[in-house]
Order: sequence, then C-alpha cells, then structure tokens
Amino acid sequence: MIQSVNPEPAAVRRNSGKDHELAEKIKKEVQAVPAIYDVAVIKGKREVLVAYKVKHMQRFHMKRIEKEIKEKLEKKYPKETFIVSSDFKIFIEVLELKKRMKDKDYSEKDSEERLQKIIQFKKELT
Amino acid sequence: MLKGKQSWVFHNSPVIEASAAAGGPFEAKGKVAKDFDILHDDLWMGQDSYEKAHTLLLEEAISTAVKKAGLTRQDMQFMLAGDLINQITPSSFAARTLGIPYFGLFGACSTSMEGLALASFIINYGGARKVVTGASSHNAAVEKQFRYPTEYGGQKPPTAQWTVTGAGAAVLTDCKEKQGKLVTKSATIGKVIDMGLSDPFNMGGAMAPAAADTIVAHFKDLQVEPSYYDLIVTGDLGKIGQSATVELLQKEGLEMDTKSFKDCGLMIYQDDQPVQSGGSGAGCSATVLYGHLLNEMKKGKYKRILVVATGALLSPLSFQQKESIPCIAHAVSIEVHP
Amino acid sequence: MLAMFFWAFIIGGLICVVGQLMFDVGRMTPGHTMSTLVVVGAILGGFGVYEPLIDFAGAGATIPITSFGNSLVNGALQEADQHGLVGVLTGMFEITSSGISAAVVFSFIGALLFKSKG
Amino acid sequence: MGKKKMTPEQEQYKKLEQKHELKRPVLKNCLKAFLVGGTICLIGQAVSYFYMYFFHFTEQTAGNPTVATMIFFSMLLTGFGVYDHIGQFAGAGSAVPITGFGNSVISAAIEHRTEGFVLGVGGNMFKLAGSVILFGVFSAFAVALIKTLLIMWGVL
Repeated sequence: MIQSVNPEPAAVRRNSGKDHELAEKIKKEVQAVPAIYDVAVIKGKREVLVAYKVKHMQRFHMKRIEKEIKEKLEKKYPKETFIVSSDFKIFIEVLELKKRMKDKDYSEKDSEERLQKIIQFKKELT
Repeated sequence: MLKGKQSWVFHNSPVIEASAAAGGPFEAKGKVAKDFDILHDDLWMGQDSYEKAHTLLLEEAISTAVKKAGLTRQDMQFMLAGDLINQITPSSFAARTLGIPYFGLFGACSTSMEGLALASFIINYGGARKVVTGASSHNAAVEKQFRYPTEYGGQKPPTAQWTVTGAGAAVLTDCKEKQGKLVTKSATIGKVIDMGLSDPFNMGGAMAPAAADTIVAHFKDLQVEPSYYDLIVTGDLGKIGQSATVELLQKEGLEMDTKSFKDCGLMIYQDDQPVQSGGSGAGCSATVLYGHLLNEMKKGKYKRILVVATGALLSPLSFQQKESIPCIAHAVSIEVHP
Repeated sequence: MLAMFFWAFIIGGLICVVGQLMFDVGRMTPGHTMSTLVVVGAILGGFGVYEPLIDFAGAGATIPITSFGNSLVNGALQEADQHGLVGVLTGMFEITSSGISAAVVFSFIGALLFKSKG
Repeated sequence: MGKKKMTPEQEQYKKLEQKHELKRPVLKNCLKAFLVGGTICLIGQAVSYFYMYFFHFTEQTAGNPTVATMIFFSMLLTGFGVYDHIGQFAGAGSAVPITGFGNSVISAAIEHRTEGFVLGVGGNMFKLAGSVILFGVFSAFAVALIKTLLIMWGVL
C-alpha cells in the first residue's frame, strides 16, 4: 500500500466486454492528468467509481483536481454517472472489492452491493 | 533596642535552643539532605491532600525542634509561623493541632526571618520565656495556587525557581546559660520594594533590590563591615537574584566575597536537579538555616552569620491584574555566644 | 503514504515552532499562546486555506490546536450553508465536539484513576 | 507585560537585572519543539491510518477518532506523571498539539480532585483550557458570521 499499486480496472458485470473497455478507457483518461499517480476504476451497473491518489505536492489542490476530473469525465461520457474520490479510504475499499471480485463465488450481486456501499460512504463523508 | 533606622539589637541574646527541618522526596536527593531531621519519600506524606501534607510538615518540624530542646509543647508560650498558602491555613491548622498560642505571619518566603526576628524580640524583652517559630512550604500545594497544576506540561523558563517542600522550626528561650550556644544578636526589618518587575517566573530578579536594600540598611544601622560575618546568606534569590544583588551591593560600596555570600536557594539542591534557577518558597530559607546552617555553626564552621530571607509579596490575582511584584527582605544575625 | 508521514511531521513540527517562538520571543504564557493559535486557525479556516493544509499534511495540520479553530469555523459555515445565519451558532460544535467531549470524558476518568504525582 | 510607567530608578534596575537574566535557549527550544511536535503529529498520522484500515473511517472522518485517541494517550501520560516532563523538554512541541489541550484539562482535573468531584474536578477542569475554548468559539463565530454575511450579500 505504501508504493503505488496501479490496479487493473474492473467491472461488476464480469462478462460485459463493453464495461471493461469503458473502465479501461476511463482509467487511461484519468491517468493522463499529471497530478495523479494511482488510479482504480470500477464500472458498476449504473455508476462508475473512480478512485485515485494525488501526487503529494499537488494535495493542496485536491478539491480542485477532483472537480476537474469529474467535469472532464462527465463531458466525455455524458451517459455515465461518475463517483470520483481521492480519499485514501475509498481507494482501500476499491482494492478490497477488486480482491473479492477475483473470487469466482463472489456473485455480481454481491459486488454491486458492496460498490453501492462504497458510493454511499463517499457521499456521507462530504 | 532600636538601632539606626530599622534594626533591633538583642542585648539579652535570645538562645536558639534547638531547631529542626522536615522535607520531601525532592529535598532528600538534595545537597543538604543529611541535615534534615525528617525526610518523606512521598509528596502526599500519607495525607489525602497536599495541603494536609503541608500542615504535617510544619507540625513535625515544630514537634521535633521542641523535643530536641528537651521541652514539651505545653512549655511553649508562643508559636510564630507562616507559609504561602491562602490565609496561611497550613500554619494555622498546625497551630490548632499543637495547641500553642499562635501568631500567624505572612512575609512570603521571608516569613522565616520575620518569625525569628519577632521571636527574638519577644524573648529579649521578656514577653515570653520559650517561643517556637517556623516557616514551611509544599511544592505541589504552592504550585497549585500560584502556577499551573503540577501535571501540566508547561515549560518553565531557566529563570524559574523550584518551590521547596519543607518546614523548618526553631525554639528560642531566655536561657541564662549562653556559653557556646547559638544566639540571635540583631535583626533588620526590610521595607517593601518594587522595582517594577512582573514576571512570576523570575522571582529572584524581582527580589534582589529588596535583599540589597535590607543588607545595606543592616550594615548602616549596626555600623559594622560585611567582614564581621563569616557568612551572609540570602533566602531564595537563585542564580539571577544573587548575581544581581552582588552588583547592586557593589554600587553601594559593599564588596561581597563569593565564599561568604551564599543563597539558600542555591545550597539546597544538587546542580543536576531540574530546578532551573534554584529553590524558593518559605520552606527554603527555613530548612537550610534551621537544618544545615545551624548544624554547621554548631560544628564551628561559622561563628557569625547574617541570614537575609527574601519574599515576593505577590498573589496569583495581583499577577493576573498585571501588577508588578513587591518584595521584602528581613535579616537576622546569629552568633555563637562566646 | 510515506510522503504523508513526512509532511505530517514537518508541518506539525513547524506549527509547534511558531508556538515556541511565541513562548520564548513573544514572552506569552501558554494560555495566551494557545488562545492566539486557535484564533489564527479560525481565521485561516475562514479564508479556506486550512483545509488544503489538512489535505497536504494530514495529522500535521489536524493535531495542532489551530485545527480546533478551523473545525469550529467549518462546522459553523456548513450549518450556515443549510440554515442561514442561525446555523453559525448551532453548527459551531458540529465537527469539534469529539475533541471536547474526549477531553471531558477522559479527564473525569483520569481524575477517578490517578492521583497527582506532584 | 507591564506597560505601566516605570520610574527612572526602576528602568535602571530593569537594565541591570536583564544582564543577569539567564537567556532562554530559543534555537534549542525551537528544535526540541519541532522534533517532539512533529513526532506527536506523526503518531497522530499513524493513528488515523489505523482508523482508515481497520475501521469505517475516511481521510476526512478519521480526524475525530484520532483526536479522541490522542487525548486518551494524553490522559495516560498525564496520569502517570510523564507529560509534565515531556512538556519541560519540548515546550510548545507538546503544548500546541491537541494532546497539550487534553493535558491542560486532565491535569487540572487530577489536581483538584482533593476538592471533590463537583467543586474541584468539575469546577476547575477548564481553568486552563477554558480560554482556548472561549477564543476558539468566539473567533469562529465572528469569522463564520462575517463570511456568511458576505456570501449572503453576494460579495463572495
């Protein structure tokens, strides 16, 4: 956790190639922002959760960066709903969810439920 | 008899029959620990408040001094005592236990010499035949009232002084057999002097002018030279106060020899004890004089000494109201009767 | 994450140095120093510069007493955002309450458990 | 502090006294304050990561339990009589962090226990920290009020 982990983008719908493709594209998009170094993307059934880390010297502008990324993504993918967070806890949660999703027995329904929890969590903290 | 402007000479030479000192754990690690009659290894001293422990210290010092004089407390006609706590309750409560007719004194840290001067005066003029006098302070009780809680992590500057936990007491009598005994010869009562200093963490600096004033007055009134005394000892000036006093005296034409000019606040603790500028408190001069110094005199190290106890007459309230610190010093000379 | 620890140490330490200078050079009592720092924190919070500092230094900015002033202001502003002027009063302790309630609760427990060591 | 007019004699003595006064080792004190203050914040950071990893707290919300935990540590150190020694060494390094606020409340509470729980502990608990709360709350009130009014009037 100390180093950057650069997690693979993931989608709740395991077999949806389209979702995976979209997550991949979004990750690249966000990673292109110079102030950011570690990006995790999960495409849920409705929302897309984007968690990332901000380079330390840029942390002063964290709020602005968050806004910019959200606007940029919403402009580019107007059909999607984005949940964007730089919070460390959200990042941990995303990694945890990804770990669980690797397990074949962890159903898509469970994944989606957990994702919703994280989203709820993110909404509560502001 | 009044001599000069503000001094008494005791022609009948009141005898210091016996003296005793009681101290706390911090004093037990100090430089003059062996001269304490009683040392406690706990600040609470088995009591349920520091104020009660404070009272106990004075009771013990007085009882021990009376016992060492071969007397009982019923033999005592008067008791003169004081301390730093609000309304000097520890001294008054000790007087309640001891049942000796009592004068409560307040002269802050100069109380020890205020008591000794008055006790000598009473004996000298036949106002009593046996009197006991003492002064005491308790570090935690005094800190609680004047400064911060003892557990509070405030940083004390290097000018601060450490309040002594201790009590000293002496029994004075009009005994006719004086040869070789310790007697009080004279006393100089100081006036209140305020040089405008207001830092409660630098008492020594504030008290130095009062000490210098009393010392100058003493030599002027009695018309003797400083070399008359083997030792001139101040109460609790600490490092800053002492060097400032030396300079002030120099200006008045009195050269002080560092060997014969000492300070109780610098004598009581080891150099490595964390007391910043030195010891202070009413118990400081009382324990060092009634414990260490009188022992040294009995051993013959000193024949004549002048004790100048200094006091800072402030209260937490006066300090918070931005008042400066008025100070006072009283001097008493003690000699071995030839 | 390591950078976070590093900057928490540096910023936290520097705020303490400011306090030390107020003690030693400004000759202020601890009470005056802490009160001043809290006021400074409240003003920085009002200008919106304290929150970015927290983002940057984490505990280095939340642990010093200055953050107390900042969170008081933020609590008041958040509530004011929703309820107008009255919120300034009612929201004040929204965020800070944990510090004060912890201090009160633990002091009482401390007083029950411990005797002054002198 | 004393802004009162001093007599020439007093001025003169003040100068004399200042020569003898022991200088405060400002640089050394600052270094110690920096190291200890920094370390306390470092510990605080570790505690907040602890809350993020093992409990349901985010970077934003971990602040509250962290503060409470630090005050808990402060209670233990104060109760065992360690904090005042740290304070003498570190000066502002241990006074400025929230642990110092905790220490000022807890030390007063322990100190006045002998006067009973109502008049002693209750009455004196905030005798040192009270001014911090007063000035914190009042300045926050003023700042928030001004800012809210400015926003309402459309200045900001």
